[in-house]
Parts: sequence; C-alpha cells; structure tokens
Amino acid sequence: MNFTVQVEGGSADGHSSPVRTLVLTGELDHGSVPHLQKALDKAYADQCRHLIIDVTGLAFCDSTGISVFLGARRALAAREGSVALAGLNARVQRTFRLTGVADAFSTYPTADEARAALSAS
Amino acid sequence: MNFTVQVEGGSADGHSSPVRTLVLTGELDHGSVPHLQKALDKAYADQCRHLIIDVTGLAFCDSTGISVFLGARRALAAREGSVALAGLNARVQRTFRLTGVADAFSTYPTADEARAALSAS
Amino acid sequence: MDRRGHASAQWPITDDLSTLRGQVRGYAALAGLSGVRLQDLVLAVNEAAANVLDHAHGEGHVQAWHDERSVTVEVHDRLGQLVPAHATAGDPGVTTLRGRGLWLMQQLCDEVRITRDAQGSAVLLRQEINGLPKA
Amino acid sequence: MDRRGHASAQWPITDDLSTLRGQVRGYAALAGLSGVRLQDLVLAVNEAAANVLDHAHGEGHVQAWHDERSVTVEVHDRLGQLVPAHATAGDPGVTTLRGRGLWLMQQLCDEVRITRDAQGSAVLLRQEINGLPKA
Ligand SMILES: Nc1ncnc2c1ncn2[C@@H]1O[C@H](COP(=O)(O)OP(=O)(O)O)[C@@H](O)[C@H]1O
Ligand SMILES: Nc1ncnc2c1ncn2[C@@H]1O[C@H](COP(=O)(O)OP(=O)(O)O)[C@@H](O)[C@H]1O
Repeated sequence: MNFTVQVEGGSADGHSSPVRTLVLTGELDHGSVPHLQKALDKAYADQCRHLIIDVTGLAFCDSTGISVFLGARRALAAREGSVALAGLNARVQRTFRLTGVADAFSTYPTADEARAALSAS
Repeated sequence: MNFTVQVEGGSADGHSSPVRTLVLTGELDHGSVPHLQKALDKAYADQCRHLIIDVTGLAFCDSTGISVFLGARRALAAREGSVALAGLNARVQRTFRLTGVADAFSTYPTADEARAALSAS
Repeated sequence: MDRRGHASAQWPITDDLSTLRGQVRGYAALAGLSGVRLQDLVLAVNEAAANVLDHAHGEGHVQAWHDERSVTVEVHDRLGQLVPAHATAGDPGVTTLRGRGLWLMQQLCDEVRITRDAQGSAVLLRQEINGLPKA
Repeated sequence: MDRRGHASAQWPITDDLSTLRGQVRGYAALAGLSGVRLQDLVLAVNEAAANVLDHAHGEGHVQAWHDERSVTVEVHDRLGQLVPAHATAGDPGVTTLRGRGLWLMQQLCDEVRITRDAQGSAVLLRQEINGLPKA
C-alpha cells in the first residue's frame, strides 16, 4: 500500500496561509517519510505557522514517522507555531504512547475540531 | 492506494474455527470489494460463525463496502452468528450513520475488545 | 484559469476510482473546501462514478468547476438512463444490500441534481465553500 | 513444515518494508497471534528492518519460526555492528528526533535479544501466543 499527503487550506490564489492541513493516508514508514517531509518543507516555505496533520486514514506509523512529526513540532515551535494531530486511531495512539511522545502534540478527533480550536485561540 | 485483507484466528493447523477476524487496510470501494468478498466466502466455507472486521486501518469506505458488510451480516445471521466491527474512524462512522446502518453492527474500539465480548457471551 | 485560480477540470471515469477521488480531492481542496465537507464531496462523486461503472457501462467523465462560493462536480454517463426519479427512493434500510448511493449523495452535498441531454445523464454535486456539514 | 504447521520462513530485507510487514503479519497470524500483540510484533520487526536499511547498508534478511507457545522473528544484518549496548539507551524524550527504534521494540515484544556471529548482527523478537499486551 502506498502513502499520500493531501494539502488543505492552501493557496488556490497563490497566497501563503498560516494554517495548513495535511491529510495523510496509507502507511507512513521508512519508505514514505520523504513524501511527508517534502510536504512539510513546502509548508515551511509557504510561511505556514500552524499545522494540522489529519491521520484518520493512516493505517500504519512507525518510529520514522514519529521522528518526522517531532521534527515538524520543532520547526514550527521555532516560529511560535504549533502542530496538532487529528483522528489518531488506536494503533497510532499506542505507538505514540509507547514511544513517550503522546503528550508532545495537541490531538483532536477530527481536523475540523483542530481548526476550530485554532480559530478560537 | 490498494486494499488488503488479513485473516487472523484462522487455521494454522488446518482446523476450521467459529471466530475469525479480518483486518482491512486501505480503501474499500467498487474496485476492492471483490477482495473482501473472497475473504468472506472463504470464512463461510470454513464454517465461521462469528466475524470480527477490524477497520482501524480503513482509509476509505463507500456504499459498495457497506453493501458487503450488510451481506456478511445477513449470511452469518442465517447461521445464528454475528458480525462485529472494530476501530471505526470518524470518517467511516459518518458514512455508516448517513446511510442509516450504524446500528446494524456491534462496534468496538479494537478487535481485541470485540473478541473479549464474544468470549464473554 | 483566471488569476484567482478558477480553473475548471475534467477527468475520465475508469475502474480506478481511487485515482478519481484523489483528483477531485485535490481540486476541491485548492478551491477552498476542507475537512468533513471536502471528504463528503469526494465520497459523493465516488458514489456517482461507481454508478456509471455499475449501471452505465462504465462510460463517462467528471467535470469540476468552482467560484468563491461553491465547488461543483458533474458526473456524466453516456448511457442516459439515469432520471430524477432514481433519486427519490429514500434510505433502503438495513435489510436491503444495495441502493444507498443516491440517498447518500443527498446526505453529503448541499445540492444534488440529475440532468439529461443528448450526450447522456449527469449527476450535479455542489458543496458550498463556507458551509457546515449537512448532517 | 510438520503436520501442525510449524513452518519456518525467511524473507529478504529490501526498501519495501510494507511487503515485509505483510509477510510477517501473515506468518504470525497463521501461527496464532492476533490483535494488538500481532500488530506489536509486526511493528517491532519493521523497526529492526528499518535499522538495517539505515545503519547496515540495507543488507540482511528476516527469519521466522514458531511453536505452540511463541512466534520468533530474527532480523539479521550482514554488517555486524549492532551490539547489545545499543539496546540500553532508554527513551530519548521528545526533544530528540531519532533513537526510538530499539526502545520501542522492547516495549512491544516479550523478548528482545541482540546477537552477533561471523555472519553479522541480529535482533531476536519473540511474542508469546497467549500473552497480554506488554504495556
Ligand atoms: N448512471 C446511471 N445510469 C443508469 N441507472 C442508474 C445510474 N445511477 C443510478 N442508477 C439507477 O439508480 C438506482 C439506485 O442507485 P444507487 O442509489 O446509487 O444504488 P445502487 O447503485 O447500489 O443500486 C440503481 O440501482 C440504478 O437502477
Ligand atoms: N543493524 C544495525 N547496525 C548497526 N547499528 C545499528 C543497527 N541498528 C541500530 N543501530 C544503532 O543503534 C542506534 C539506535 O537505534 P534505534 O533505537 O533504532 O534508533 P534510530 O535508528 O532512530 O537511531 C542507531 O542510531 C545505530 O547507531
């Protein structure tokens, strides 16, 4: 199975936007992290400050994937931004808990709720 | 992205077993339902009575997928069995709700909990 | 495509609905849809295209366009046998295996309309960009 | 393979860890693992194999066997530079990006052992068939 990243809340009109959502689908592992890294680099280049990563459709995530999430957290913290995760299933949640990074991210059931929390703050 | 069905609790020793778990990963749609149907037909042939379908890793499910779940429910009801679903994410849950079939299945957070509920009953 | 990015797009319908979903998702996201309402539109298009595979010999195409207020996707077949009456059937209930596609489209989208002309039938699916999930 | 199905199996390590995960998952499921404990073993094997890609030139293979009580998977590299001390580092904390693989394997499996011989290094990962999730 492959892996896809869909960008939402971007720049139909070419504008940069401070909030971006990445919707991940499939398996995030050693082979697919470069795709996610590319989408993250693009978000940084577009002046993204707040990133919502929707992992509802993520069937697998290993420690390589977690490294990339932590890297995004570090990169956005450096510009006083944030990374929120939406839709963690029981498997992904378990991997986050066992690696001790569960509390490093704000989590929401859905990306819409993550966006609402950002607008409210 | 493709679609896979993994069989658990089957027949390492060639024995048939009344409880079977199917772990679905990827996108269940018009193109991939035949794979699921094949795994279901195999389960019926192996005298499966109680089926647990683990949809934690299901990134997409359309009405064709729902038809197949309902078909399994009907087939197992005919032999006084059951279909339980485990790990429905927010998207799949929404599709079930909007098509009015949400209450047709017992649902559990994880396949392990679904199996525990079966052993207890 | 004008300078605000109001491109229209067209894709063929093939057996590979996953690719079609990706195309529609990408288009509608760029147009400004996100979250549940984006996924809802993608699922509705998938349902209409699956019907072209099942009931119209698999021959058809999908057209999409948008403005500031909404994204519209039209799923066309060449057979021309889909009529508005097909969309009035309602929820079939859990004892019936099939027949949920058109019902589901109406739960998912702000507007669902069936049209017919000399080229065939079409389902028009429209999602407002700043709306709330329908249900 | 004897008549109770106690086959052993061997697979190469390639860039395609998804295929390897499928192979291990299928094998361990047939051997009697299921649910969280099955997924845990598959993830642990994935971590060890990713280390072969990252730290041992990608050259290695995976061996699996089982009996009534447990499933064992050994992830071998040819470089031979992995030593038991690598597995004692502990949880690196959220400010460090890498270094979670060996820690995670120990959280996931009932037994994790690093061995070395003339052919290279190996991580042995074992899951009891009737155990409870470790954590
Ligand atoms: N493109 C089409 N061409 C001809 N008939 C169609 C088309 N789409 C739908 N229909 C008709 O409408 C009925 C209801 O469709 P739908 O609600 O999507 O459920 P299903 O496809 O599962 O039967 C179909 O059974 C078919 O008779
Ligand atoms: N197969 C291997 N060969 C050589 N060194 C290894 C191997 N596996 C792991 N290591 C060493 O152990 C360290 C810790 O590995 P691990 O906990 O999996 O984290 P990471 O791979 O993210 O660094 C690695 O950085 C590497 O130095």
